[in-house]
Amino acid sequence: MSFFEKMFALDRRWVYLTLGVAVVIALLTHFTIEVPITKEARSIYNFVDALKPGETIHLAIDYDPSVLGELHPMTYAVLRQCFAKDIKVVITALHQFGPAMVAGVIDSAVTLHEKLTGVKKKSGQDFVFLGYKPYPVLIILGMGQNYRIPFPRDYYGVPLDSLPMMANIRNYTDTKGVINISGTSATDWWITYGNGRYGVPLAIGVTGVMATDYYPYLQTHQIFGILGGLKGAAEYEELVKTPGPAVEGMRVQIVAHTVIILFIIIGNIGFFAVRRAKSREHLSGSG
Amino acid sequence: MPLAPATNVRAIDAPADHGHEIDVNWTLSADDGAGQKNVMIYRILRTPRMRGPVMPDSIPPGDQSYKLFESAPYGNAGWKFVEGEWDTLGEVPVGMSTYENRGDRERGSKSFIPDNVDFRYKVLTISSDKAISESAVSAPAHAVGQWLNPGRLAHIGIPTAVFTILVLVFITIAQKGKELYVRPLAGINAVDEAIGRATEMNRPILYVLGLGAADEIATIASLTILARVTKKVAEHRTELLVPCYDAVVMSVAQETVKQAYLDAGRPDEYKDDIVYFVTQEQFAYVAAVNGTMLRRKTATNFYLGVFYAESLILAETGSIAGSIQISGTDRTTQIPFFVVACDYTLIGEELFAASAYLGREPKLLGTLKAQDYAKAIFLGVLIIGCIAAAVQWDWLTNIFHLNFK
Amino acid sequence: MKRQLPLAIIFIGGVFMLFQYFVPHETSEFFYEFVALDWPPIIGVFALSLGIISLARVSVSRINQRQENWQYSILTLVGLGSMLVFGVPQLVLFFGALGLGFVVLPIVLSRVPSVPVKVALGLIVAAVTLVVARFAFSLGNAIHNAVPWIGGRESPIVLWEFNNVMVPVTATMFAILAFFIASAAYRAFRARSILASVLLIAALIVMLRFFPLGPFTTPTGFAADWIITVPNLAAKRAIVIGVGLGIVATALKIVLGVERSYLGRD
Amino acid sequence: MSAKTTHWIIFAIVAVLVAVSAVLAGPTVTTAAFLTLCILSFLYQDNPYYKIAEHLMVGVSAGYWVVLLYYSTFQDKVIDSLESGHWWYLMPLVLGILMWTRLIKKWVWVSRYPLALYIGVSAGVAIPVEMKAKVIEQLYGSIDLVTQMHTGGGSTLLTINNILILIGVITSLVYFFFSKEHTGATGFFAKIGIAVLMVGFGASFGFTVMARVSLLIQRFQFLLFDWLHVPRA
Repeated sequence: MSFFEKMFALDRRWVYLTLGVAVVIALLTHFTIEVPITKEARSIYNFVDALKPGETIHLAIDYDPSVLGELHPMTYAVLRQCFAKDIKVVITALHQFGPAMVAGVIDSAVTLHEKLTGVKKKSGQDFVFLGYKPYPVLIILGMGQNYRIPFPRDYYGVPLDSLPMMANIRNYTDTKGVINISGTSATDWWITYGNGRYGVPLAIGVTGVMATDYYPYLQTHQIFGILGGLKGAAEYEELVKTPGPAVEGMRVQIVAHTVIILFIIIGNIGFFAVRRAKSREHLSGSG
Repeated sequence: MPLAPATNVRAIDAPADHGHEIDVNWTLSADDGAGQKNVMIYRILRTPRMRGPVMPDSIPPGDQSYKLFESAPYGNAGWKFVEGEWDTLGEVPVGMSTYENRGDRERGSKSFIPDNVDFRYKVLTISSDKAISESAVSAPAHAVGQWLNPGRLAHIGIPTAVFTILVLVFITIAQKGKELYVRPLAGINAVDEAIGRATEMNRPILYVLGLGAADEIATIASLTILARVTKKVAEHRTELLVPCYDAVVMSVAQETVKQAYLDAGRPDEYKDDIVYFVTQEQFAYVAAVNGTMLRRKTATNFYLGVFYAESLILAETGSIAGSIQISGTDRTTQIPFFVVACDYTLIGEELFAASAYLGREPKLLGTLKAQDYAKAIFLGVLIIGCIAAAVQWDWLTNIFHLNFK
Repeated sequence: MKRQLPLAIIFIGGVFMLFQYFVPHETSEFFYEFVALDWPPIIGVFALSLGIISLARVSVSRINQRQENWQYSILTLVGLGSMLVFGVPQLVLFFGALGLGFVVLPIVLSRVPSVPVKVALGLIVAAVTLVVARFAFSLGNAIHNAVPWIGGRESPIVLWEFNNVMVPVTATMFAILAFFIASAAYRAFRARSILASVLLIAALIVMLRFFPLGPFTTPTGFAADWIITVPNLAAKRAIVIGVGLGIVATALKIVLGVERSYLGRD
Repeated sequence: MSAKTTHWIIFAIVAVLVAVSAVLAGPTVTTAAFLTLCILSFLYQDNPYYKIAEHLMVGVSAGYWVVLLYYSTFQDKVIDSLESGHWWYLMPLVLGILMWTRLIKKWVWVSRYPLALYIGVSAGVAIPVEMKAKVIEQLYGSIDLVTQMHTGGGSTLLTINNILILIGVITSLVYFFFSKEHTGATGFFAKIGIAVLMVGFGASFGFTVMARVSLLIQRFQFLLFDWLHVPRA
């Protein structure tokens, strides 16, 4: 059997072995990959980056634990950027299974930031977590009037008026924009009511399967940026220069995809070589 | 300046439903979107107030006592209606002028709304600074169930009727002996060849009915194909294996296979263990079928019916075992894997046509013609609809919307 | 009786449910919920018992006849048995008693000569069997209620087997798909013909969508999104329409009795 | 060395490894890891360890379904309904019991009644529902693509894409005609149609790779980190 014939008819166990070994190596080692940054992701980063220290954004974390694999990395990366730039964050969680999870995320983001910089971000000063209230549409509308209508107190039970950070924040006009990270139709409500009625600058982070549905809103400028799935999360991790679980996941994905594409190429090279050899045989036979 | 109230509050029985629902609509407050622009929400209230064995939110979790009322005699037993008091039903955001007061059917439910009891409604307009202004009370309305859903009849009933007539007409034409042409399908032509190959190699044929229950039409279509395939298999005296995932499907398949052996004139060769049950768990089933393919070295594998993620596992293992594979499913997400990994694939509709192709009975071929004409009508309506939409004939395009429940 | 009645049942059931769709009234809804939603699963439960009998019979006969790989069938029976005993002890005892009755009945009958005595004895044995089975069922329920680790979906043994046998095997079979998707791509994605090349190129572009390709990154991402949202959508929609007509046609054939090959008629 | 000896040597090694793992990692994780590896070994070839996992899994899962259906369907639907006085649930109960006639050769035909009812009702329910979801809604949705060109912001890209989707749908449908040979104009449309179908299949295939690899990653993470406690990178 010639080399090319071997490429044509490789035992599929070589495919399995290569893929398995590649995935294990990718899981165990630490190498860098370049994550191409799309302009939808960069526009979110630039937006936050252009804010001055002390300004406020609203981070709406509207997902539940079932999609945290794709969306947690986005939340961490955005929080990290805000903390590093001393931007204040108003956080809400409008999914009924979300608030406890979000409280945990905030705690670990604060701990992580303290570990890296030695500065402890404080609730009420650097961020406010408002928690969950039912009827998300009404909450989104209500916050457009005044955060105190739906949330007289924050998640920890402290009245909003006693929080120093909230002193000058009445409604969306006092925050620079909303970043909505969601695995449900909460994104639609933010687009229709938050952006549609109050004109808040809105960016979204959604799961991979949802992402394609929201690109049209980008064209019509109803949103100014999208993070889509694991890839969007990895892009943001790269942008804030702290590669984390999303970049790690992307690394394994890219390795696995590379292996598969390589085998497709090998198979095709073999296929064409064998076909050429066959047609030559055919020619010499008849000639 | 006082807040302008909502006006013109009307309550009407919800159309084309099972009862237990009253729809409320009103004219927006003058301050909603205009005027002072400070309306936040509308709150909807209803009288008489319903006091019952089950007060809203008064049931402790786990308490099943309200179940008693489910078996109460028909009527509104157990509930008191207090005139002059109001139930608060819910709120809708600014800009909306309708509220569907949809209740439960069960008398024991806390959101039960009885049929044939008059209710009146009013709407509170609430502003961002919590000012409230009250609308006038609506005229009474009561919920009642209807016996016909006209929307469903027009949009679904008429097309179904047209299709049924097409089917009946072509069956009649076919039975009169008119030759009906159908173009050959590669997957169908391969069936005979595949059975012949198994016979030559003296190896069994594997027929997988998929993961659907017997209520999936794709599974039933697969059973009808099984009937044709088994008949040929029985004529060739080849071994057949039909591992089953669903026990009801197994029961039907046993009937199918037994009958096919009878029709082939070999009832004595039928054994109960041709069609056997494996397990009703997706990947356990796949694991077992994989084992069967490799250990029994099946010459031909049929995968016809409903398939999920296991499609590729089956098809790749079959290819390792060196079997000829003929597949077909109605699941659009799985067709690509069958197309890539199997020798022949019946794509979508072809699965449902296969039985007619294999059986060659004129009646069944007639239904294929009916399907073709239905497709032609579909394309015609699609093109007319697209033209109407392009030139904005709204009276025509408005027909093409599902405006019913 | 054997042939015509089932076809009539299919026709009546089908036409009734077809018309039910257009009648929103509560009465019609009751029939939908009761007949279409509740009956099939109940029939399915009884059918499952037949399935379990089939599985057990195939396994036992493999062991008895010492067929190839018969040893593994013991594992099947052990797995099945442990789940049943610790999950549904009441059923095991009930069917155990019934089965015993079926074994005893012919033995008793073969010992007595006269027909009237046979009938009388047979009835007595059947009645006793039913009573004993009913008692065994209650006993099983009592055990289920008294012993916390026997009976129920929450029995720790049932849960342990679920978490440590079913979950890992299911997850691994699912994970094997990653290998198979690779080998299928290697084997089948070859530019044999124009159509095969179209398939191959579409798959490649979509797979390349998150690769760093320098200046080609954005166009590749755009092309991948376009393929997913335009031709992919068109293809899916056409298949769905065809499938819909196929399903309606097949269902009509079944209801009208035109297609009857799948149902026995002897 | 005969094949049999090799098998026993492999068996001994596996047994020792399982024992070591059971001591170090505990029997629960060991069982899960052992079964995981048994299934993965199938990738090399069919072997006794795969057969162990497969046969055990078939028995356990079949039993589990009995447990599940008994408590969720039989208890809830039949026993509870009858106990609360809903006598009409005797009907499906009787139909279910008729299924047992399949165990007696002479009476098998009786079981066709419940089966016929099951199939008849399913077919009747399917006709209008499938007509709506798979035919009418797709038709209206396709016409809506044209309406969107007026209302949807009027972007040229959207218009072009929607027209292409319509062409794709129409040509693919032409491919599915049974009574027309694929020649002439029909052939031309059908060829475009099959190409559209192939692009769709390729896209679906390529799109699914990511999800499948994610599942593989999870399984490897279990083996590497939960079972072997390899330090994370």
